[in-house]
Amino acid sequence: MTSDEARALMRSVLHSIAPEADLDQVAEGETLQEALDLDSIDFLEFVTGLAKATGLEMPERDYPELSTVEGCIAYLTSH
Amino acid sequence: MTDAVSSPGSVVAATDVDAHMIHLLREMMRIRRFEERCVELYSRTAIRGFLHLAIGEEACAVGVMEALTPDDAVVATYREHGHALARGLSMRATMAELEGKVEGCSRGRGGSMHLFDASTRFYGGNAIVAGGLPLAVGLALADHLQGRRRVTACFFGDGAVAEGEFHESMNLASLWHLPVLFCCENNLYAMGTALKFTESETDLSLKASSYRIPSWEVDGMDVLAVEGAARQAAEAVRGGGGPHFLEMRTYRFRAHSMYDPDRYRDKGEVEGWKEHDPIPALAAQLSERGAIADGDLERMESEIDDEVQDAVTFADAGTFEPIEDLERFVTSEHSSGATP
Amino acid sequence: MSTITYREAVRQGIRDALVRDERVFVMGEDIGHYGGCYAVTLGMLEEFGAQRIRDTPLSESAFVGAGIGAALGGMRPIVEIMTVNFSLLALDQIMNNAATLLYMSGGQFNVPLVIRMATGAGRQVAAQHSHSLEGWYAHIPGLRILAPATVEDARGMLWPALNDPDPVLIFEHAMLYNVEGELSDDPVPVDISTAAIRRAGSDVTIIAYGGTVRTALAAAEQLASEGISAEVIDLRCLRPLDTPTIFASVARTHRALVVDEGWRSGGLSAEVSARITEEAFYDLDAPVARVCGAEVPMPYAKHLEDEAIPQVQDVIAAVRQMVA
Amino acid sequence: MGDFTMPSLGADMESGKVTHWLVKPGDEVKRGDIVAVVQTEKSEIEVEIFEDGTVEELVVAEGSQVPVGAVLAHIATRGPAKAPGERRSVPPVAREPATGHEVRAASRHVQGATSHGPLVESPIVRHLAERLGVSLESLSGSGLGGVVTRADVERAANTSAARAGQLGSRRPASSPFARRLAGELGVDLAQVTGTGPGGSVIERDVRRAGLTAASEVRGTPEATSHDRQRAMQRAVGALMARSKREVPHYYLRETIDLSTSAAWLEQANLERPVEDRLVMAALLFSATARAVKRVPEVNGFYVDGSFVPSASVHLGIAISQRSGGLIAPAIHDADQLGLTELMRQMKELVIRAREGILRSSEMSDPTITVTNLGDRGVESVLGVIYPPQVALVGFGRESEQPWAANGVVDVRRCVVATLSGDHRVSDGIRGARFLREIDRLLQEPEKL
Repeated sequence: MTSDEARALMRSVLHSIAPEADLDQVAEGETLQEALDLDSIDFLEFVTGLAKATGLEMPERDYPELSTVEGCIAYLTSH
Repeated sequence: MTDAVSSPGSVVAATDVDAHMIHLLREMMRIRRFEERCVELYSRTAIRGFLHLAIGEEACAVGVMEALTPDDAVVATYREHGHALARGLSMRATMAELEGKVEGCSRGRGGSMHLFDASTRFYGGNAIVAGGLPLAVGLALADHLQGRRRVTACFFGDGAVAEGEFHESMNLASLWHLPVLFCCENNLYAMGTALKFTESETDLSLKASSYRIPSWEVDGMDVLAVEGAARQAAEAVRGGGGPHFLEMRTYRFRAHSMYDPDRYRDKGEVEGWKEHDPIPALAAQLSERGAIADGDLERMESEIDDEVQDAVTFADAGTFEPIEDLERFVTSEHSSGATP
Repeated sequence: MSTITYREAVRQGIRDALVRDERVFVMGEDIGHYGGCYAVTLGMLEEFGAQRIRDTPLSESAFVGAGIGAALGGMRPIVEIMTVNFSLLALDQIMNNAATLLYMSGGQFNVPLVIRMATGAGRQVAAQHSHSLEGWYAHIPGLRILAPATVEDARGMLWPALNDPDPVLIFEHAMLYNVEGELSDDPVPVDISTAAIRRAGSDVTIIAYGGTVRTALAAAEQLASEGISAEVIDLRCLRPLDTPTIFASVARTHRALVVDEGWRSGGLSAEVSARITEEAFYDLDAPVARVCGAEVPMPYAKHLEDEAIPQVQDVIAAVRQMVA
Repeated sequence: MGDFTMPSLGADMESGKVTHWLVKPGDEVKRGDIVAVVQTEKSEIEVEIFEDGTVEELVVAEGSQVPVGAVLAHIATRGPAKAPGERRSVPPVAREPATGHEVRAASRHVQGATSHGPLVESPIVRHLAERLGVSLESLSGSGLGGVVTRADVERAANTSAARAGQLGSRRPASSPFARRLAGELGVDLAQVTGTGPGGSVIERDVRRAGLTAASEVRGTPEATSHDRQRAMQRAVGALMARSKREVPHYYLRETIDLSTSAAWLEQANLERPVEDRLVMAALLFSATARAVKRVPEVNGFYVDGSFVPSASVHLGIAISQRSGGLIAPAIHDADQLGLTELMRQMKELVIRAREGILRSSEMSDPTITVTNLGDRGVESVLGVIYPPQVALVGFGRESEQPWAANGVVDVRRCVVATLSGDHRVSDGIRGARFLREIDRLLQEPEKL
């Protein structure tokens, strides 16, 4: 997966959870939850969406890596 | 253009007296032509509402105004086109007012019956018979209290004499010795009812006399006579002589208003009065004096026609006040300047 | 602070204006040598002279009209009409001239005139001296209509009224002249545009003005002992009406009662009620109610006169019914 | 060449009749000459001409009624042409304007044709018919042109009333404010008993109904989701205000050690597929629902001055909406659900709440509410009870705290739990018992 594909996937998953959330609004280093006003269930849905789309297991211990846009892209491109 | 027209220089004057008489003639003719044009505009629906014409009565307005200075005040009635023009309101603003345009002297708020102009101290345009008299008394009271030697000329018709406000105002003006020049234009009819059917005493100057107000009767069809009387009265008022009263015997050649079938007057009576038309009378006098030559009158007519046409063109090209301004001037927009 | 009568407060207001501005003068019937029908102008002739304290003939139309003319001529007249019924003799001047000149002249001639007059019943002077016609005047665009109910307003409303560039009519309820109130020794400026909440409450808004403010306050006091909390609004300015104050109160209490000594039909109470219905309808938890003067020419006999004007018990009964 | 037209002799003049011509073709006329006599509604008036010339043709015969502006005669004019723009041409007025009566009848006809109903003159009649339960379709009108009149409706109503022995049922009177409030609180006015004058429904009736209906807040089916969301938000606002005015709140707080739960959760999630994973909130909610069984005073409604405990635990969970505002739909019988099912229902509820498409059953009947600030919240929350409920449980943000136990200080994962209780129903002792019970349950997550 390229980083563009990763970003597109994130955008698509996010849209189904929080239609008004805009990935481009998230500053570097800012957590998705903070920037996009996601609660723990939203975040879980987000991870679930990514997991389903990629077939990755995404265990809970990896959540911190998924908490930022950059982290997410790195995670998706490297796995 | 207006200036050129109103300048008497276009007619050669032999003497100052001649020049003055020509000026009076011109002023009366301006009013006559203006009002004749009004009839046409009314018939064409450019003017609406009530339209009261003073055709035949021009000598009263023109004669009295000659006696006033710019500082004096004028309170008139609803038949006041002549008073407005003779007082110096622009014909353009007056015609625009009749057409209901915002360029009119009352922004189209008043129409024919309510011409106002602060710059010439012209306080309307009062369409309640005798309603202007208390106002004039008050204007004079203000002058009296402030020690100003000014005259307030108040016009009203013979119909006003029957109103309580007439008597209250006569009494108050006399009692307080106020500088009011009461100018009664007696055209013999209160709208459509002859004086003899409404007044127990038809000699109106007697009524003023009963309030100890010096009063004159004058031929209202003779502008020179009106002017003479008015000058004498105005000087007396200005000199601290208290209110004075002029009864001008006059006649309107046309009906009370546009919608008046004029059933109450004998045609013969109207025709009889037309023989005293102040305009041909003065023109004849001037001709006799050799003050005007052949063609002068026509030239004056043509200049006046141009002025009237200019006023109509101006009024036609005028604009209607925006609807959003409907509620403007119900109350003042600025409270400044009114601080006691 | 000192305790003074309403009459004395009005007198102070007039004196103050005469001293402050030489353009101010007073005219009316019996205001000079007699000292004023209600003794408001007593002593002023001696103090200010006959030019500024002008006795007039019994010519309401002429002297009100003269007031208009004098205002146009640069003066600041205070015209006193003895009682509201007499003002009808000057109605032509008030309505056709004072209220319309500015508009008719396209904004050229404003009329800075103040007309004061006594209004209202309670003195057994029957059907030609007792009516409350201020609602009629409040009908007329171009006028400002004031109804001072307190000594503070009695003294303080005149000066801003004289400062108003347009005609102002001040209605003084005849039963208030002898009423005493507390007044600061230094005049506090009052406004002439807003209503005042004279007592705060939460269950019902009682809207009154002039002579009925006292009635409403007395009723509110008694209602409080029954556990009913009534808010009392003193309209103060009957035209233009300060509707925001009324609506805000009704939004809190959800009930409105209008108390007006004037007649019910087509009266000021009808106007206030209609405004509430038009603009605060969804705040209402009960129909707007009114306690008004009986629809009769004012009778002479005391018991009949009492019956004809709003009494404290009438207000209480109306409120009880509304909050039942 | 000019036209002599019917003059307007007054603002109210629309037409005039030429009764006499005073000129004939070929006559010379001068400006100001009287050329005809015109009869108006008021009188006969001599009319003048405004130009000089020769009468060419009389267009209108004596006795003709013509509108203002219509050409009466053609005049051949002399002299210079008038300035352009001076003459205002008057468009001819339609000879036969429809009369007011015809116009009205025509529009009635159209109305009748489109509605397929009877001809009805006024909204008043319609309203009356509605009020009296009279079907307009069944009436034949006695008014002009078959229009149904007030009298027709009243007659029909009397007849049917006589038949039925009574008038049709009327909607109870309600005050405008009561109606507005009912809308805000989602109360159905038809179900409210009025205690105002004449049995009218007034504010207090709606408030009472709002409480007994257990804050039954629903959007109308036809409202947009946005409208419903706003309506819900307003309703909650009104309830909160009511609560703060009427409910004597007491507050308790307790810091709970979540280390055990957190460890259990981590382990549990390792074994679960991503879509079945749990969040800590599920444990908190489950513990709360189960703790209620031990302290029933916090679960139920305070209605009409007394507490009605609830046998079931319908756990309201406060959900913030993205558009702003907070709602608290219920998870029914939350104490009976396993964590997986609880989690599933939570997720679903959150999604639907966010989209504003909650079903009314989800909005009704919470017996106790819990609000969880989550990991983006603050330390603790002291909430406002949702009337007529009597308790609200709040959880702050999970965080690591120094924890002293058995003479040793170490770091634990903690959460601050709070209780807002209704003092009319429970007290600090019972409330404390409730919080301690939650704590206890969270130390045994495997049993949740």
